[in-house]
Amino acid sequence: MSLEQVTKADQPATDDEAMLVRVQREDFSIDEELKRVRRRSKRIGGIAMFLGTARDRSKGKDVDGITFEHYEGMAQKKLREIRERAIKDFGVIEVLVLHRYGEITIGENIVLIIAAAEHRAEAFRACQWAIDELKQITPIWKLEHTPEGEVWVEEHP
Amino acid sequence: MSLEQVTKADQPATDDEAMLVRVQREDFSIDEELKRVRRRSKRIGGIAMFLGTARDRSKGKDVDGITFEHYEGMAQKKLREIRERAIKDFGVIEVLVLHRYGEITIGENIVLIIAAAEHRAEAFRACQWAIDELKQITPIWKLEHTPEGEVWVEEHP
Amino acid sequence: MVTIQLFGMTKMLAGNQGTLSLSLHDGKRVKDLVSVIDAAYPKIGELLQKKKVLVSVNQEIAHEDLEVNDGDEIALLPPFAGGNR
Amino acid sequence: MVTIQLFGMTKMLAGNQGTLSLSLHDGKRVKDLVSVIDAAYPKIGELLQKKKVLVSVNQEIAHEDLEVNDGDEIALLPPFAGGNR
Repeated sequence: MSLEQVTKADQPATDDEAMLVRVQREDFSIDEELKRVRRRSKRIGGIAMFLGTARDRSKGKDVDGITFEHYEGMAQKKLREIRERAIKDFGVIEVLVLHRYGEITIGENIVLIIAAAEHRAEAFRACQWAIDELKQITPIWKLEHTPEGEVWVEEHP
Repeated sequence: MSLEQVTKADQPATDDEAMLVRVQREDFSIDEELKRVRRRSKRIGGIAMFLGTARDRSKGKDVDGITFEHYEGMAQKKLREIRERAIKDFGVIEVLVLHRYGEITIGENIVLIIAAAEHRAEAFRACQWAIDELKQITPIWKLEHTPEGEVWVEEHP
Repeated sequence: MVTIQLFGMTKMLAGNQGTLSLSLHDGKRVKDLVSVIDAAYPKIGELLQKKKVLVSVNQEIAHEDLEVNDGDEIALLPPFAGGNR
Repeated sequence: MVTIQLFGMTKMLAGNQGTLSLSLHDGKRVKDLVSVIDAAYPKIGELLQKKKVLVSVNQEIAHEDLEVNDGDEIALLPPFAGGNR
């Protein structure tokens, strides 16, 4: 653990910022995550969100469940980079990036992006960029459980 | 009230569909609205959402609060049209459109669009189209309360 | 006699009345309605001429040549402003 | 001696080991590491040659010419699959 992280953990004032990028096993509430984002500014007028959920089919096959594995440390680092670049490059006020790991039941939440801006156009652009980028650069892997067995999914062959 | 509406109110099975398009005074929970959408299909994998909230500034002026007025009947009709066209034209699984009326405090929710699809690209397209279209065709008016007085806002001069 | 629902700034321009009741003598089209409103409320009339305020008949935006019938639901619609941009 | 973290299909291909411990004798670059892995686990080696599996050093994707030092955090990264499309 770096000195920066120790300092952050000791300062409740910056707790909110650390909570805006997370990789966690537990499910999350969109209302609770929205609260974290919204209390950062009263200037927010447009919030675009993406929620990825576990579908019961993938490329024509039935799927019974999914297990996500992540590279602890690097995954968080990449998600922090995505949040910072989205804020800087798209002129939005705040961005939250949250991904679950472990076993996910069909229908459950997997990933959440919240991009909050003054106006909706930049919120949508930042949100869409963030989820596209997340899928490109974040070391998270997906094992699909199907009636024929388990398959590590290659979304980017 | 048309026969169709009477029939719908008498059939709890279709209650969910009626709840997917609403104009209401009360605030709403995004988690609760997501539940309504998600229980419509297990094939949902990507959900794009737009939440419009009351900003404390508009075109350089301070805003203390907003009052929304709507044309009861026509507003709901236009929102139903938006939901149906979004589903038909963008190939998404389900769409929810919800708008508040009455007095809105700064920071509060105003409008929510949820577009749920198998994949995220069509969810984003449907969501963005729906909020753009809502602003074009829905008879809802906004009175901004500013330190200098109240102003009916013309977003589309 | 037709009843016209007012909203937003048109309600304000009509002295905060929620509805207008008007008699149509010289024609039954939307444009005739606009003439009658223009005579009684010239500020609303000006917005109607400029198409900043639109007329709806039975919850659809109406062309100026549309005929208005008894029992039609008529409203004046100022520029919409749903949610925030 | 370097320790390499494995994930997803590379862990599976190494017999479900979470880490590999390897000695680097003939050079200290990423490409030398890849050669040693290729000798021990040819299926992983093939994916590394095809760039389907990437090497990260200190949590960044590493070029094959990068030098590996004691204490570096090394991992093999199969194709990512975050969330659903």
